[in-house]
Amino acid sequence: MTAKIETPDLMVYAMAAEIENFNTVLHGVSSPLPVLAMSVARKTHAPDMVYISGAEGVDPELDRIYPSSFDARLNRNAVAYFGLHEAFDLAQRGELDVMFLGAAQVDRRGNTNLSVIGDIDRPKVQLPGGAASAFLMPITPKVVIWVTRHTNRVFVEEVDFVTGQGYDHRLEAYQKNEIVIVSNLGVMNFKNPDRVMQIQYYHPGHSVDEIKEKTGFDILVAPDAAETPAPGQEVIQLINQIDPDGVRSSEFR
Amino acid sequence: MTAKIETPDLMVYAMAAEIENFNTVLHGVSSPLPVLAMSVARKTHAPDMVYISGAEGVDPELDRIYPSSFDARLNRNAVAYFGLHEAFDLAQRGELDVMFLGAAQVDRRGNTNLSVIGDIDRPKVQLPGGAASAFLMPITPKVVIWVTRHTNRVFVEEVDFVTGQGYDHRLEAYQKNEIVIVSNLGVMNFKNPDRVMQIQYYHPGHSVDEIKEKTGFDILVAPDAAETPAPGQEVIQLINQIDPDGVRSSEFR
Amino acid sequence: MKKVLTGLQEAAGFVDDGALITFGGATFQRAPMEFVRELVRQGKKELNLIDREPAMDFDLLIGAGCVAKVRAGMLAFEVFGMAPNFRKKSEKGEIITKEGACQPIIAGFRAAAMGLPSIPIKGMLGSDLLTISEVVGSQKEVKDPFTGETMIAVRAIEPDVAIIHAQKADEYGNVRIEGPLYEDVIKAKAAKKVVVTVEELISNSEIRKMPEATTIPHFIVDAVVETPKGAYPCSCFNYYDADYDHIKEYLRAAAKDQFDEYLDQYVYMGMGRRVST
Amino acid sequence: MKKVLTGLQEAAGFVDDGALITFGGATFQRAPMEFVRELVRQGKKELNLIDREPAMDFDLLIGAGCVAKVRAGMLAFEVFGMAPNFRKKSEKGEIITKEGACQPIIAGFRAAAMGLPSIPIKGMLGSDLLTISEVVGSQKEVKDPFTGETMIAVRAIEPDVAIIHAQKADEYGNVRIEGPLYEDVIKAKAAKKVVVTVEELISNSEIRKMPEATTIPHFIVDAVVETPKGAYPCSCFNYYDADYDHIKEYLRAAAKDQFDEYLDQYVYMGMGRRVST
Repeated sequence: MTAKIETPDLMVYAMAAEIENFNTVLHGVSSPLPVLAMSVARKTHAPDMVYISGAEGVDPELDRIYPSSFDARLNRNAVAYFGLHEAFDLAQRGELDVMFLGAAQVDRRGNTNLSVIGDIDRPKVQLPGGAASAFLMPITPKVVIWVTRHTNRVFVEEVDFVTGQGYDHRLEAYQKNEIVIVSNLGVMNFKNPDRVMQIQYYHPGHSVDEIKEKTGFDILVAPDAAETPAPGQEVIQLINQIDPDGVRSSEFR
Repeated sequence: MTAKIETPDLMVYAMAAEIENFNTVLHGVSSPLPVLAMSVARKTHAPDMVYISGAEGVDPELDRIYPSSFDARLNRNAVAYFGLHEAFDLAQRGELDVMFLGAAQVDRRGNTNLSVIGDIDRPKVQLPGGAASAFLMPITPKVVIWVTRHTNRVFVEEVDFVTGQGYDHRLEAYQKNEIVIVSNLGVMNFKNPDRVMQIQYYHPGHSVDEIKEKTGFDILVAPDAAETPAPGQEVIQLINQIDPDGVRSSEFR
Repeated sequence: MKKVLTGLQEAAGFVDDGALITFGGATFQRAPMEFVRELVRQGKKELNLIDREPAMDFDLLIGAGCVAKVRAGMLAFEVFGMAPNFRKKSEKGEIITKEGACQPIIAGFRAAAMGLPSIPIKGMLGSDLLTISEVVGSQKEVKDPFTGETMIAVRAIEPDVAIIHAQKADEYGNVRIEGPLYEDVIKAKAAKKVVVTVEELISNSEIRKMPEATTIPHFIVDAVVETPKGAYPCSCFNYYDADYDHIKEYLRAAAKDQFDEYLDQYVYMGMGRRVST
Repeated sequence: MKKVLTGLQEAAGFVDDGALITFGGATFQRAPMEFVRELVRQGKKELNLIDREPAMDFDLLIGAGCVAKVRAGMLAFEVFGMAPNFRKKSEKGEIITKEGACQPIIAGFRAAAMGLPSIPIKGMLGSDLLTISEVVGSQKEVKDPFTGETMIAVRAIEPDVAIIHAQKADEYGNVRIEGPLYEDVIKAKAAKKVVVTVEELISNSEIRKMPEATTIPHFIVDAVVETPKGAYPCSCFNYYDADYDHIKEYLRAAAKDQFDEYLDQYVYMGMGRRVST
């Protein structure tokens, strides 16, 4: 019997699993889950990953997180500073392996919307903006989208506005790039010939059926769909240690 | 009666006179005369000029020069470093006012050659290369070319190879930019409607006739041509102080 | 070198109504908040704001009615959520906010800093943001002249004024930014005028002891203003951390429709609201 | 982080015959001379050298018969005059040296560093150097897509290897260049492989005390070699000045047709000339 694992911790662990050792990984603004995922990956299976902070520190000895993902304290004992324009150059050179991005809407082809609900000329809801999405989604080998509210208003047939490009909005050259979606219910990807969204993992306590029900389109199920691997106690301890104030829960309120 | 003033000192003083106060000025490689001219200008009539060293120091407290114009000791007590690519950006923004450039050949329209004597595919004489000439000559408001050997093999009707662009090789937009030539015999410019070389000053001990004779084309004479103003003792002292080893004479040997 | 030390009121005079301006820092780090408050006090109008990832600096100006147009990659309050005034005024159609992606903004600054009318970038293809930018005229699909690759040309962004809060400067404008630089050096080079507010004035001889620490040289700086706590409630690395409690107070005030009270208390500071004429 | 500390011989193995390579520093400042000597000792052939303003580093390789092609803005020995081997071999047609202007080289490195196939620059129009470059395919006259302005597109320059001599690094490749940087950081980002020779190895904990002093981060560095006096007879700021007397000795040897003796004495150091097979 295991204790119930909190959703943010499950998501962090699932996001960390997307990082391979020696990967170069960047996080952006407003990104407590990505920061924790990068920290967990580095302390577990990816000790040699290159960690580029949105706060500009390279491989910092991060000891805790703050409400801002650009807080300069995140750079503690970094080996160097590396500006966002330099990280973007790296992406243009094809040397940024993984990026974490948010989304207010995602659709079945992996398009994301962070710009506006309704019409761009007369927004019903003004969203914060896509930050690096439009730039990085087509050119980064792996983009991990995290979504903390898996509902059929977020997972929609077609986004109101294409901020970040899914598979139907990409050049052929970038069709191979990988999009992975980590939500509060499971992990979705596009590893099928048609490049449409499929359920790869469902989090403990959730199910394929629940995800289907809370998705606003006909989502596929991967042949090898399974329960999301849960983090061990040492990982949960690590997360708690880095985020004693529970900043990671802020997106779930 | 005044003591004879050495040619390098006369040239330094004439070159310094081309700098106005508040000008932003850059020197390049192998440039003892420009370094001295910039130092003299700053200590005399242009105290607020922006001095950008080829060695990257901004407004250094230069105390002496060395055989290399990139010697890091030239940056003594600089207020900042400013790389050549940054200085080139400045030039592209139109904010670099004056640049000093060398030449192995100059022609009547102000074209310079630092690339090759003879044919580029089979050089009779391989020259060192034009450095920043081709880039800066058309876009810099004032380019000062210094030539230490005024002969009709250097001042030619037409250069063998256009490294730096004279008035006939420029866009109309850049016809207004100023080229000034300071040689060991005098100071030449192109301030006439046809933009061809004319004698503005002849150095003390030299004459319009001598310059004409040693120029390989029919050089004009400015209506107000006059003897080059000679530096006072304090300027000569300053030059000697900064260049005690006579590095400035090296190009005259 | 020319002395450029001046007062905050005078420095704010560099910003005309309708000006295109950008700020140093990012979200809650090293934003020039005291300068922003001075813009509000001076009742600036119709400002055109541009930045990669601003936060309270932009939202405060929007809330105070100083802004006509915003272009930002993302404008939000990090984990605290939406930028309240930005959201409200945008949804009411009181400000224009169509464009927004980080790289085209950064690249636009870089093009201006390099003295180029535009530079190419990758990415963007397929995003509706590109479509909008093509209509607006800030981005354009092009072919690389050598490889034929599809690239996005990004038009140079040359702000009328860039305002940067830094840790240190001398009275000539030799500036030391400590810690993360964001695009501040690029913005300073890109802008027509540069105002730098600093925690601390230091002497020119101090500057000369460590030229490698100078991040912006004097000749691209038009004004230096000694402004201790000038980024508050945002952070200033090596001086103070962000005051997240104050930021939450700002958000509470905006949520409760008490933003005017916030302005009175923290911007006008009891000096009475200036009536703009 | 991965340890990349290695020996000079192993690091020179990154350079294949025929490779396009560039060096850090400029003229007599911080050129990676010991690495250059190792290239000579290993009998490298047909190298393709590119740099803005090199000097003895290029000339030594040319004189030792390692070079097929040179592209440089200027290649000379400052006030000491021409680069003797460069001049001789170029006039004999033994090396190719047609192109050469600083800005297109710097901009080409910058384009590669930015991951772009090309970037535009100004200037160049009317120079015969542009004509040659258009034939060679490294530059091209273009119109800016927004303003219609005539610009010169410069093709990215991505060296196979950039070799930089720096003051300090740790064993992971976090590099500190002190004083003038030249285009070294840009070159490191532009190149496929980066070798850094250093005066002094320092610990990673030392690096972490001053992240702002790290000019090249570890993840773009492929090899670090501890090489005290590695720039000699060029200077290494904060460590030693250029030995101008030695440079004059080099020139005298070249002038007197005693360049082989110079190589024996200062490159092979009595170890006997390696017969390249």
